[in-house]
Amino acid sequence: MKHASFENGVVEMSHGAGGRDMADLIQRLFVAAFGNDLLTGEEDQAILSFPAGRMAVSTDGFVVSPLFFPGGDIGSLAVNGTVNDVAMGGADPVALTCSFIIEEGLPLADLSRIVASMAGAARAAGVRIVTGDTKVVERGKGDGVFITTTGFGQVREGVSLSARNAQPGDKVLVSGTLGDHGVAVMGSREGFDFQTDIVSDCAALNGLAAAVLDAAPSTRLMRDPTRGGLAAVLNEIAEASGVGISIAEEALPIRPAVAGACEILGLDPLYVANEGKLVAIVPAAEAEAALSAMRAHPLGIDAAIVGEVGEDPDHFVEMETAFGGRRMVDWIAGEQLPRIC
Amino acid sequence: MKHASFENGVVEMSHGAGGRDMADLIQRLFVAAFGNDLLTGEEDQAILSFPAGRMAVSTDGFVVSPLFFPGGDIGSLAVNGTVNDVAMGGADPVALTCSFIIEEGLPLADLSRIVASMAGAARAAGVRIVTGDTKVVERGKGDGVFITTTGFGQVREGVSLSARNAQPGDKVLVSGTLGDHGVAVMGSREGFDFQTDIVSDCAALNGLAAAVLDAAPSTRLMRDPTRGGLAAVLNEIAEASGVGISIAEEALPIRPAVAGACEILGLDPLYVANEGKLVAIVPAAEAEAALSAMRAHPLGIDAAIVGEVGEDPDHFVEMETAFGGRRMVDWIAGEQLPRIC
Amino acid sequence: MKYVDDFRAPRMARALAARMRDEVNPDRDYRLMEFCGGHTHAIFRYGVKDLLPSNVRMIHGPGCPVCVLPITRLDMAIALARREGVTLCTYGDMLRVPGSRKQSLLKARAEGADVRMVGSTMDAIKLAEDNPDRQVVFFAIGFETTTPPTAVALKVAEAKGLRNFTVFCNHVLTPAAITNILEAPEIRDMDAVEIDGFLGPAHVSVVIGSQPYDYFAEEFRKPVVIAGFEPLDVMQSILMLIRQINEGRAEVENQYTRAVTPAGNAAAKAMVAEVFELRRSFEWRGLGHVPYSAFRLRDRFADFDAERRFDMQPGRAMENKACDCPKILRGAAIPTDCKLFGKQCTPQTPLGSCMVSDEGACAAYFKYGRRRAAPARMEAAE
Amino acid sequence: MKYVDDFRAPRMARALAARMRDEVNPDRDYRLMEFCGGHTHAIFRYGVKDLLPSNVRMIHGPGCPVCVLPITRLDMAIALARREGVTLCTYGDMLRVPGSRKQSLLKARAEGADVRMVGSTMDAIKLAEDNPDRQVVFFAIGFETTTPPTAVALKVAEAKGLRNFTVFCNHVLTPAAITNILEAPEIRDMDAVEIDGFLGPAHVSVVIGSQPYDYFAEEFRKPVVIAGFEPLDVMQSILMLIRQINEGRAEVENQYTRAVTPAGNAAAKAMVAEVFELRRSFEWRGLGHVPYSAFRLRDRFADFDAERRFDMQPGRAMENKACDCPKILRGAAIPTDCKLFGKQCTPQTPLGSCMVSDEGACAAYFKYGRRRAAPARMEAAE
Amino acid sequence: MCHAVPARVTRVLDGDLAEIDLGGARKTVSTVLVGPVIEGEFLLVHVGYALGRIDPDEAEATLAALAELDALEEARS
Amino acid sequence: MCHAVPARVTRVLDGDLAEIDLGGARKTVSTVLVGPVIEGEFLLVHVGYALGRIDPDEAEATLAALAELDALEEARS
Ligand code: SF4
Ligand code: SF4
Ligand SMILES: [Mg+2]
Ligand SMILES: [Mg+2]
Ligand SMILES: [Mg+2]
Ligand SMILES: [Mg+2]
Ligand SMILES: [Mg+2]
Ligand SMILES: [Mg+2]
Ligand SMILES: [Mg+2]
Ligand SMILES: [Mg+2]
Ligand SMILES: [Mg+2]
Ligand SMILES: [Mg+2]
Repeated sequence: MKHASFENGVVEMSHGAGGRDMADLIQRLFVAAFGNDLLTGEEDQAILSFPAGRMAVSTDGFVVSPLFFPGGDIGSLAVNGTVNDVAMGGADPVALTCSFIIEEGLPLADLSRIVASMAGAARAAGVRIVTGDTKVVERGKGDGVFITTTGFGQVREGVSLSARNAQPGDKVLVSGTLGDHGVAVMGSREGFDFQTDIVSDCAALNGLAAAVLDAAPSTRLMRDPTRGGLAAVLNEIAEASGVGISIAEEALPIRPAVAGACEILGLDPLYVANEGKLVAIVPAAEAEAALSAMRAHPLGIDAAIVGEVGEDPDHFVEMETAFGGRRMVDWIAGEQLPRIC
Repeated sequence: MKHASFENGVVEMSHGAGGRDMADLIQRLFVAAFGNDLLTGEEDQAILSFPAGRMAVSTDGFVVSPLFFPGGDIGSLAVNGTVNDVAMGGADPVALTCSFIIEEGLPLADLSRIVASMAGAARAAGVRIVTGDTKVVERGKGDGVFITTTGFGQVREGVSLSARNAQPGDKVLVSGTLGDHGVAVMGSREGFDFQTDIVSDCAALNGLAAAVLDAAPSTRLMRDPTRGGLAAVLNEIAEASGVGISIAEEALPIRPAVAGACEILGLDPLYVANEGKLVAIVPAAEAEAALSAMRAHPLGIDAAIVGEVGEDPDHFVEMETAFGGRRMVDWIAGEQLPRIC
Repeated sequence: MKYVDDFRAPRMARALAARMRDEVNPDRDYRLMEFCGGHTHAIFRYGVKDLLPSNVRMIHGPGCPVCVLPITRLDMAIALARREGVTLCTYGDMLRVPGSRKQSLLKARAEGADVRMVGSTMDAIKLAEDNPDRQVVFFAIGFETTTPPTAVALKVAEAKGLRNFTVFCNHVLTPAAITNILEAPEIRDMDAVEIDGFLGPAHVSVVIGSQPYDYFAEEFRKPVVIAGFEPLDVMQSILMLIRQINEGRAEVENQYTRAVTPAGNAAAKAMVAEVFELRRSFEWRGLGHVPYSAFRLRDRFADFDAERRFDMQPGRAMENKACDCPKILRGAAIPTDCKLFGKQCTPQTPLGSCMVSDEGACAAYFKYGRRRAAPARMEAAE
Repeated sequence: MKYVDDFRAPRMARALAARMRDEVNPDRDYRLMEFCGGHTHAIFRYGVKDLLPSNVRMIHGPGCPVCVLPITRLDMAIALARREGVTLCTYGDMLRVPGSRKQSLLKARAEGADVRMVGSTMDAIKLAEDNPDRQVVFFAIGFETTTPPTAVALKVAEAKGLRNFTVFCNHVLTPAAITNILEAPEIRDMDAVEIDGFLGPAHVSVVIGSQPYDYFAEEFRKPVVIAGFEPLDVMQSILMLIRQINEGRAEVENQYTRAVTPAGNAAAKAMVAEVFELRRSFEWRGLGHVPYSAFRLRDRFADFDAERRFDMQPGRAMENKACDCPKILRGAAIPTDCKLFGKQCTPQTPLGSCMVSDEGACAAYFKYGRRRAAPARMEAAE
Repeated sequence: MCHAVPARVTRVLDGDLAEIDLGGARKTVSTVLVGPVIEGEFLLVHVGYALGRIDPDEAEATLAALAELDALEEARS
Repeated sequence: MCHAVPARVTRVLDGDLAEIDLGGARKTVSTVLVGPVIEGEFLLVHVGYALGRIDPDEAEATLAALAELDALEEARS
């Protein structure tokens, strides 16, 4: 039996048609890369033992373009993004499922790279990919590949994090520089036409999150500021908790090249996506402990306390500008389009 | 605040951009339809309590075109398909996650119908949709909407089903007529150009599967013959179990209009997809009990014993033709294209 | 299904099988060529072989339209599909056929070419009307069955004045191919592939009638039975051939009388004659260049001829040297004689055209009869 | 970032604020119009308002290119984008602006129109070169800053002989708009909107120089300070205006000397003059028809003029009657005066153009200053 | 060669078209190659066109011949 | 109006182009509207074109005036 080459072939419709081509792809690519005793490629479901308790579950679809960008690719993103959403729930992520929707014509070499990157990211995060699915759609009905991952993990005893938990007086922490992922991706996207040395911050935050919870067990909630950036997360929290949030522009960790790129594009780094950062709302009494724990972790060395929660019937997020004034930090409206005027 | 109309609006990029449009869509559409105490739209993960034991997890991406077809739509398909994969693992499905990848321009009315259909299917199957995700891709980079669902459930005490379990002497059962889903979808697809009264068999099989396990506790394995049809499932089982399988054409339940449509298109119903049927491999001693249990269930009235497992070093699937000969039933090769010659 | 199930009744099959067992002369072989892939398909799909006496040997002929298309023509179609602005459409089976360098229309599509599957020439016309900015080329293949629908489409395109519709014509003629086989050196000179009788085409004969076969029966002294494609049709026709052979007759008989008349479909033949004219010679896969064996568009339809609109140069075809298709297509080998069969070459990874269509002999062997293939190979080696 | 961070230093801001507090006459108001949306944006984004003395009132002018484009012109662009075979491209901010019946280019795109965002006119040229089968229209908007890049693109298109590239020209002229405002009945007759001085354009002035403003200072006896767009530029310019007002001067001063010269950019001006000529009259949102206030393509570039290539009829614009944009754009109202502000009209659901761009007064109020908006409304009601 | 099916005319349509039925699956086909058709007759359908008609008497005759054969075998066994 | 940024020329390229840098973000822009440029100078960049130059002496003078103001305030407090 001859096989499509993973060096110079492309994905064809038959790779999703339920026949031997699909079985081959699953065995020789997915099972080979993710392989563990639960993922054999022979079953339509994985069976794993789970201790009694609370389980955190999260799912995300990943649709990034381009598929490969400085510091990562859609594969590492799909693993880390879901690991992070599980970890933000106060849980230790244990397993992932993945579903691939592949556009006919995707080079098999690209798919291999993506799958290898997922396997590496899963290993690094300490999670297993236990089951998956592959669909192929006609050329022009997809965009290379979309990956949906679903993750689950066991929630820590006694921990109960929620966007509704923020209380006046709490501190707002971010675990590092803002906007790196979004700028890295935009910089590698055709039409944006700028270059930086910025790489995506794409990383699994379960270790960092655990360190925060160890150091600050009363932590109210954690969030990864992905789409919509810090502004979106803070507005969601303010609304869910019925509070106001005030941040200080000067305290925000932002790399100069991110600031520069945003300046060129007329974008605001507060709205730019991150993939390896977390926002924590922590009672004032434990804020310093949480900060120290973050800074002691390799993914949190640039961590900072950037603001605090207050009372506000309007649930506004506001910012003390570095310039000395105050302004609102509203939800993003529509898409963030480069500003020319 | 004004909202996009669900009657005459379309999905725009901003519905996936992390801002208010997205928050609105999630609250007013998804949370409103799926709403339960776990799905508030405010968290990036759901937390549910899970008893100790074995958990079955399955994920599938759904990419059907057209989105609406006789007997179902992509929404009910996405719920039932994953419920079924969990149930085929011998588990009682309890919860689903869903991830939407929506093409810019999809009418919001269509999305509403799909979401309502998912909610109805989930209710019917007795599962909750506990968390989800929404992404919007540019026009021409998707196909209306893709939905990935992930499901989990608790595996029955003492039950351990696997594609590796089939043994010579076991009987092969199918729970009803073959090919209904595939013919219904093809018939509503542009370019196929035929009509039938066939509707998709799309249904949740957890009840039926439970009935089979109750009646035939030694059942070796169950599978839903979706992509690639009965032929694909039997070949997978033969290969995983290292056995041969022999079926009798005469015993296969196939509706006349399905046979007619396949005749016109030059397709073989053995390779056509089902979405509400299961194949069970059952020891001979319990086969009749399993059959009776199926026939007693509303989704199994056309159930039949269609063949048996044998020894075969080649792991072939063969068929006694109704005409009186024998032939192989091989894997599907590539896609099943209508045959003109 | 009336006229379908009736001709698949197992009881009749058993009766026919018993009759054949009774009537065959055990001291000789009956080497019968089924010209059509439709017969090949029926024989394997319904397990007809299991019901035949062991000394009746079926030899598969070249009657599979996708199998006999030479690689050069397919390469031209693939190159055309890859052109900017061109949408190439054709029937489903054609998409998977491998051309040179493992290319196929399906691969070209995966790599970005605009290739569409159509179920009817009317779909091709509609595609052209719906996409005025694109050059829509219908890649026309097939025998006398698919030729009239192409003729209809060309007349419609002419009537509508479509400026963006052309046909890449590869229609071929059955009688020419049969003559060629009967004149082939293997047939004439080598005992190994001597053919004792022919199952004549079913649906081709619906169009051209039974009369064109009279010539073969007379000229080559071979019995011909025009046979339907249902399994009972095939078995009854085999019995009719056995009887002719036993009786030393070489006549044209018509088993498929419910659809085939001596004269065929006059309207269809007239339409074809209006639109097409014979090529002096055309290459067939397996048969080489066969004189007056294919159609091209008449000058009146020059504007709709892809070969005239586009600069289409036949490249150097890269045939897979180890592929035995050419021999198989003229009945000089069976699939299991090929070293690649079932190993490098499978329906999933076809290396030759015979492994693609359900009517190709290799695909039929692989899909429906792999187990029996091994003994068959030994038989052949005997 | 050199020349960026330097002009955002909070320490200097405090010094400027203290200086203003010292120098303002507490017995009067200083009603200063910032002509440019760039100033509006800086004032809100950096919280400049918090640092100004309470009797310095900023009035937002019409200097936001997407805000002043009349709905008729936008409707024409949307209709053009919806045409088969047309690809319409423009700068990002334009995509969200609502035209008649809540349409926008973004909505048209979601519904299937081929609308692209470009970051430069060179991207538009490239789009045309890469898509020879499509008619690529660059929807050109903006003041004297965006006009020279459009001129460059037209010369490139001419040199390359592009047959599928056109420009839908909506470039407008700043001085004409300022004149119009100063001549407006509200300004002339009603005390409520009397303007005491102007912050003059920053980047427009880089191109046209400071000299064109001399006329206003003389003719209308209003002080003008050409001001950079960084927050310290704005504050320093406001201080300069306060001083002129206190001293009874009405001069053109240039705060933005690091980039603006009296004559401006001669090369850019020449290029614009070569490609464009004045329209007799052009409609501005909020200002109505303003004579000699916009450009159109010269006859030499007729082949690249979308208005000549396509049959573009201005439809009946359906302005939202309740939207106060027209008044806001000429300084006769502030966003919070509008009944729709923050209720039906938000940046997510803009009903008027002022709610779209970050430089639109309503968007700036909503995004950066909503809390302060309520008191501001009361102030206005006093 | 060439996949074709015998299908019953269920409706005669304008423009040389007819709706045909096979076991409950319906399709619209062109009848331009066979001339006028009537409801109830059987056509041989190939790539969307009727290529010919099924002659019911001949079909009957063929089946009768087969039945005769069967009866013969039956008698012999 | 119109978003523009002051950016340093890091490389002069053929065809009236230059690479500019702002805080580590680089971009290629057209210099056709400003004529020849040299490495190290600052351009005012708008929609992919340099619209003008930053005069370093004038910038210095403006900042010096601000500093003077600041010193004055400092002295007063
Ligand atoms: S098995 Fe494959 S390679 Fe061999 S003759 Fe058949 S088609 Fe050709
Ligand atoms: S708030 Fe909206 S409706 Fe009111 S003036 Fe501003 S843009 Fe127009
Ligand atoms: Mg998630
Ligand atoms: Mg996430
Ligand atoms: Mg699956
Ligand atoms: Mg998250
Ligand atoms: Mg699954
Ligand atoms: Mg499934
Ligand atoms: Mg999500
Ligand atoms: Mg399954
Ligand atoms: Mg092409
Ligand atoms: Mg268009």
